[in-house]
Amino acid sequence: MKDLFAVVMLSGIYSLLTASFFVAMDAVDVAFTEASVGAGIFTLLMLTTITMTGRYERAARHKPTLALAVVLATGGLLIYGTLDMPYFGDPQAAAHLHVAPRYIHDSMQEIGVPNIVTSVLASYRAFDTLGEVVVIFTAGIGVLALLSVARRPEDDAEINSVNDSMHEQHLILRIVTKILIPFILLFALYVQFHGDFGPGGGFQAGMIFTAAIILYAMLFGLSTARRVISQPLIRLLTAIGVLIFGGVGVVSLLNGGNFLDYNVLSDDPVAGQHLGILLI
Amino acid sequence: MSLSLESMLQLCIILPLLTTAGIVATGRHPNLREGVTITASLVILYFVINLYNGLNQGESISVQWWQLLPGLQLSFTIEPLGMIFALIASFLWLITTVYSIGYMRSHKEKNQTRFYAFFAIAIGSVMGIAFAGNLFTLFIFYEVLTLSTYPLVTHAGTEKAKKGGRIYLGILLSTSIVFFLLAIVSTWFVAGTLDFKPGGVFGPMVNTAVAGVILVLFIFGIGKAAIMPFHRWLPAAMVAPTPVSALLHAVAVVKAGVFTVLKVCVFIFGIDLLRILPTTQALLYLAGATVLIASLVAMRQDNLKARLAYSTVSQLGYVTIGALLASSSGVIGSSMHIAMHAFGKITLFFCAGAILVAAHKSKISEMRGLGRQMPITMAAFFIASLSIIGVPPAGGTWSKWFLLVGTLETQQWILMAVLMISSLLNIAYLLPIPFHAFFSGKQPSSGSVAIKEAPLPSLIALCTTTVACVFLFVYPQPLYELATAILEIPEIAHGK
Amino acid sequence: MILGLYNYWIVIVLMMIGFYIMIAHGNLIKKIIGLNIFQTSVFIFYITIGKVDGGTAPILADGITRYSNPLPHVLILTAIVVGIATTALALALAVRIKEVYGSVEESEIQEKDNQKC
Amino acid sequence: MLAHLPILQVIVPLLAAPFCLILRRALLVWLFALIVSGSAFLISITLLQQVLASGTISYDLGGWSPPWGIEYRIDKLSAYLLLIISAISTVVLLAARISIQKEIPADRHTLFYILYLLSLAGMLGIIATGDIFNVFVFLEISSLSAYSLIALGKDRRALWASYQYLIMGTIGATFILISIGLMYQMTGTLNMEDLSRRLPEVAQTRTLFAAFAFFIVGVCLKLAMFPLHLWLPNAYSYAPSIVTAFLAATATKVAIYLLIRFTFSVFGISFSFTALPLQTIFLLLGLLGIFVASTAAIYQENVKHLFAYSSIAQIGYMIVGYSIGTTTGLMATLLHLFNHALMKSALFLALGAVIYRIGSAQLSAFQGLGRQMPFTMAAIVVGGLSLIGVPLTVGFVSKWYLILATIENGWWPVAVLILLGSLLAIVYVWRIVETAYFKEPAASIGQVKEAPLAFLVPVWVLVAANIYFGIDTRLSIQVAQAASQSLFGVAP
Repeated sequence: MKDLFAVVMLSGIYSLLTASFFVAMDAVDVAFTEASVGAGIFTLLMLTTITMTGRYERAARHKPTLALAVVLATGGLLIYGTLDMPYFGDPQAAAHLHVAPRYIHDSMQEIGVPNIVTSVLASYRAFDTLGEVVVIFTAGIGVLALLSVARRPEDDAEINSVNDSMHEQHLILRIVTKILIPFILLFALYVQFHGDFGPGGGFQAGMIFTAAIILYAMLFGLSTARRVISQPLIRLLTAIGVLIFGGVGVVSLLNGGNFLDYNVLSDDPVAGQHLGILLI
Repeated sequence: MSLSLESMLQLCIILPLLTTAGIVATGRHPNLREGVTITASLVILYFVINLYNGLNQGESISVQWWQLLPGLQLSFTIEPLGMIFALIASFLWLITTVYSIGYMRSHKEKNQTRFYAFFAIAIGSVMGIAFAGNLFTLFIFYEVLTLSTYPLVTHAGTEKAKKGGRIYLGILLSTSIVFFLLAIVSTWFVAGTLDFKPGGVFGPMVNTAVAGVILVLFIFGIGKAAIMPFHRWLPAAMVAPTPVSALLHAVAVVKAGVFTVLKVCVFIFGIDLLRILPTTQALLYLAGATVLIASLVAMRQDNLKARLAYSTVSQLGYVTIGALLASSSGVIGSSMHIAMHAFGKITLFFCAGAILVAAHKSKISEMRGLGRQMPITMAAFFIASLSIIGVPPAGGTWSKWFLLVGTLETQQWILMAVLMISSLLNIAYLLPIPFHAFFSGKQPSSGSVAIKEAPLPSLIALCTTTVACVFLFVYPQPLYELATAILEIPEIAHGK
Repeated sequence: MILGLYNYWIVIVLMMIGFYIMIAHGNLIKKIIGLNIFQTSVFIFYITIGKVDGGTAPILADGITRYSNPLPHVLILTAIVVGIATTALALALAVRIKEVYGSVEESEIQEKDNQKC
Repeated sequence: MLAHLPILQVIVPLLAAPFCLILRRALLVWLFALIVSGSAFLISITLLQQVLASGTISYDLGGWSPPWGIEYRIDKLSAYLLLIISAISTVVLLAARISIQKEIPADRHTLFYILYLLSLAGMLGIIATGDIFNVFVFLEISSLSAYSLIALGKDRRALWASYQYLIMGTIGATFILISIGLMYQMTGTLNMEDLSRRLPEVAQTRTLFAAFAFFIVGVCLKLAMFPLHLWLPNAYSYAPSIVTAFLAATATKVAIYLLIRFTFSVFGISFSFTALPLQTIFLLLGLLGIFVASTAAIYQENVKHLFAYSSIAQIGYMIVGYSIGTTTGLMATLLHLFNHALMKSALFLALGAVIYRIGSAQLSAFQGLGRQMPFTMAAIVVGGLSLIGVPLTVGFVSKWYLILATIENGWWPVAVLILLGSLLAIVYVWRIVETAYFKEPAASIGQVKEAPLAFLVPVWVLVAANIYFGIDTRLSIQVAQAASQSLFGVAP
């Protein structure tokens, strides 16, 4: 397939399928995230990129034999590895017997949040989550470092013109989106505050929030988007987001506990903002 | 001065390094700079003589520095063999400095500060080698010596000098890193110590095959001893200015090589073990071959310095043979030959340099009749040649004599023949030079030739070493005592 | 036996498709898509590990005793985010490469570099 | 506060990074980053002392005891690496301000420091953590920041290099992720300590074998082990000098750490060295790496490229030491880890100084530099000698132990090959020396001044460390020995 646009769309659909698969596998939180990230943000990012880098792929002149061999070897090894795996869905598998039961049985008493995923995420393995936030932050800074200088005025104009031309073609889309965006934002807020009970939580909410912003940017041109959300503001928010999370840890540290030792759930409300930075 | 002998020992190694700093600091004022150099060399000589006296009075002098690696210490001990080497080196440093002042100035060489600075480092490391208390210390100074002499070899900075330097460094570093280091690590692993011990470190239970392999590694690894096929660096290094060739390649570097060989043979293996190792004989023949082949090659060289270089390769073979003979006379002969050859060869190099400076000639074929122009130089050349060949009245007689006795003792008839033939070859390639200089060549067309000798400092230097050659023939007693003392230690140790 | 493992095998096939795209394709954007597929299939693999027969989503509620394993879900939440971060960075790089090289084809980029050298 | 040092070690640079964004002024940020890195260094010293005095430190994050929560676990090995990395980072950072002035546009200086700190935090996190999934997360932090740092290079090829690195690095990380998943599936735990207890039960399964293989391949990609090294030369060459100095000294070290940590502490030696013919494979690849990369280094015209290839060769030495599989061998690897970090950071930093003055790292531009930048070039010479392994430099110490280890095992041919490999180092180092000292400067360059003091000081700090730890080896040897002994002793 040489048309990257189609490829991107297909991969978006693939992500959605994955998400529904996750639901089937009882992983509602993950499905939520995958849907918003994989199908939403990823696709949007890809589309933005394609508008800048060109839509069509040239014919590959590679000799794929070597790659094929590597892939086959890897796949073979993996299949070989599966032979001794516990069967799919087997409740007696080691993975379910060791650490997980404690989460399932005791998290209600220890954390007080019905969604086990949330409690594990935010408390038992909170440090991973902090790491994840920092990853996003890193990527954000990286993207900023890469793209901010590249944005010379003439580039801006060029990209905008590309965008603008695209926008005019999608007039209907624009109007629909305009109506949709407030709802998306509202939905994000809903997910955020109900994270404790239903699936979702701060991160997914942030994701949806960002998706909305990216959508906006896509359709109304980057410059417009930037006018709505000023760059320094987002920078500041990002920094503060990371700092709040870390700050919670530090506070508990000062209070005598171990790092990130908090008994009250304190999710990170601004984590999602980090993605916002990707826009800029 | 009320310095203890121990601190003198340490100063012998540290002072040259301080001198380097002094030389760099005074680099802008040539007179001051050379004053620093000469003062330092005088002081070092004074220290070494003091140490010598101390040794004669039976004091044991040793210094331990810190541990570089666990169990591997930097340590220094004075024993007779090292004393011989240190005496020669410190004395000849003084002489060479005097010589090089004349040479370098009249030759208007560039980068003289760099020259004297690295010269001082080199001497410091020679002292380190001479007094090293274990193989590890020796190895470290051995490498420092290689590196510090590299800028001296490439001093001219020309394409040819660079090429020579590349060969020099390439061979010396390669052999030392690949073979020498491997040999040292193996010794450390097999014997558990690297200290120089009378009678060797390997003990009686050692597997002779392993020890034999280690011996081969040592002999090849000590590339400075210029055993074929690793002798190429020596002729290549002759691109250096003459004082460098003189001191470093007639004395310091090559002698550091054979000194190390001798030291390893006597104090790591011990001559008793050496005698029964399976590889000793093969190495002896290799050394013999080196002696002969190098002599033959020397005959074909027209460049005076190249001829002297190959002559050195051949003479180094003598010392190695003496060490490997594993007999007392052999060891005595070798250690004396280190000294005798040093004086003889440095004189020859001084002469070569003097000829280059005064007459601008480096080819032997151009030197006919030069004796009339430079009579003193040529006379010195003649006497030094006698010393190399081993005929009275020059010091070389004694060392060659002991080497021959050594071959007799161990009944190495082939090697004995090698030594004899080689001496004849020495005559063939050395004596014609002064002979032609005095007695042949076309008569000067216009009256008498003005006598035009080298600059005075150079002349003084080469006269001194010539006198020393003769002196060592007349009065070899101290040297002989030192040389016999080397072997007395192992005998005492065995008695215990 | 085969039935018990089929899920894994499908995942592996997906994984290898992504992996193949990553190493065999010359277009930078395609590579990134491949990367994404590769990573997503790994996520599926994790989630598969976490599934327990008869379990429900790990949200505590009365009357349910068997839940799927929540830990892989948590890990994958993190991993997804990490993945998207990587993708974003890769895309940003691709954009920059397009700007300075004028192409996102591996072969063309290498050609241009070679000319310059 | 002392009890919290393990987490502070990581969290201080981690949180300092976003804080930089608030400071904004580049000078302030630099000072701040310097202080942060310096305090990380102090913390690591204290930690090392604690570990040496009282054994392994375990720290439960969030107050949840492992294996439920994430554990930070500092043993001798990790304390040793923490020290190396934070020390190098601090010294390199000293020179950063002046170096990036010419190599990175001014508006990105703040971002540069943030990424630098993040990268530092990521590496420290990998080393300190005792949880395998946490390793993955921090691996990504350090990698992502490394990709961005490399992409900041002036040359446009930096972007391409960074992209390649990103693809390779992500494949490596995903492989590791697969491996983690497989391990979790078989044991149900993510904690290293816990894993090492539970893995032997399933040691005979093919799944674990696959997990092991994936981990090794993944980590070798990160490690740039021959033949998976293709991303490294370009990435090092086109990155800003500071980044090169920092990454060359630390990034691959962290990967080696992971290799050692997983094979020794997680899988256990008996499994690691029997499941695959690992020793043979690593030995062969290590030796091949030494020779191929050293030979490649000889033919490079760009000095940065040259040293990058030399890095690959040096990794080969570490791999060989590792593959010997004895205490001495591992000790040699650990020593070389430390020593190589010192050498390469000194060399690349000195190169940075050269680039600062003459704007190029081509070998031809080095002509006559020996006279024009005497101190910088002297630093390069000392670093080069250390690479060769000349006595009185650190390079000698590690080479000594490597050879000793091979001979202990009776691997004579390997010992000879290792030594022959270092001869190649002589050749490539000497190419630089000859050009710098024995060629007249090219007329086009004109007068070049010695590098500014801001460069010389850190460069010479590192060079002095090269010599100091070559002479006084007590610290490095003691720690390396203790670490390798405990690894062999603790593992079943």
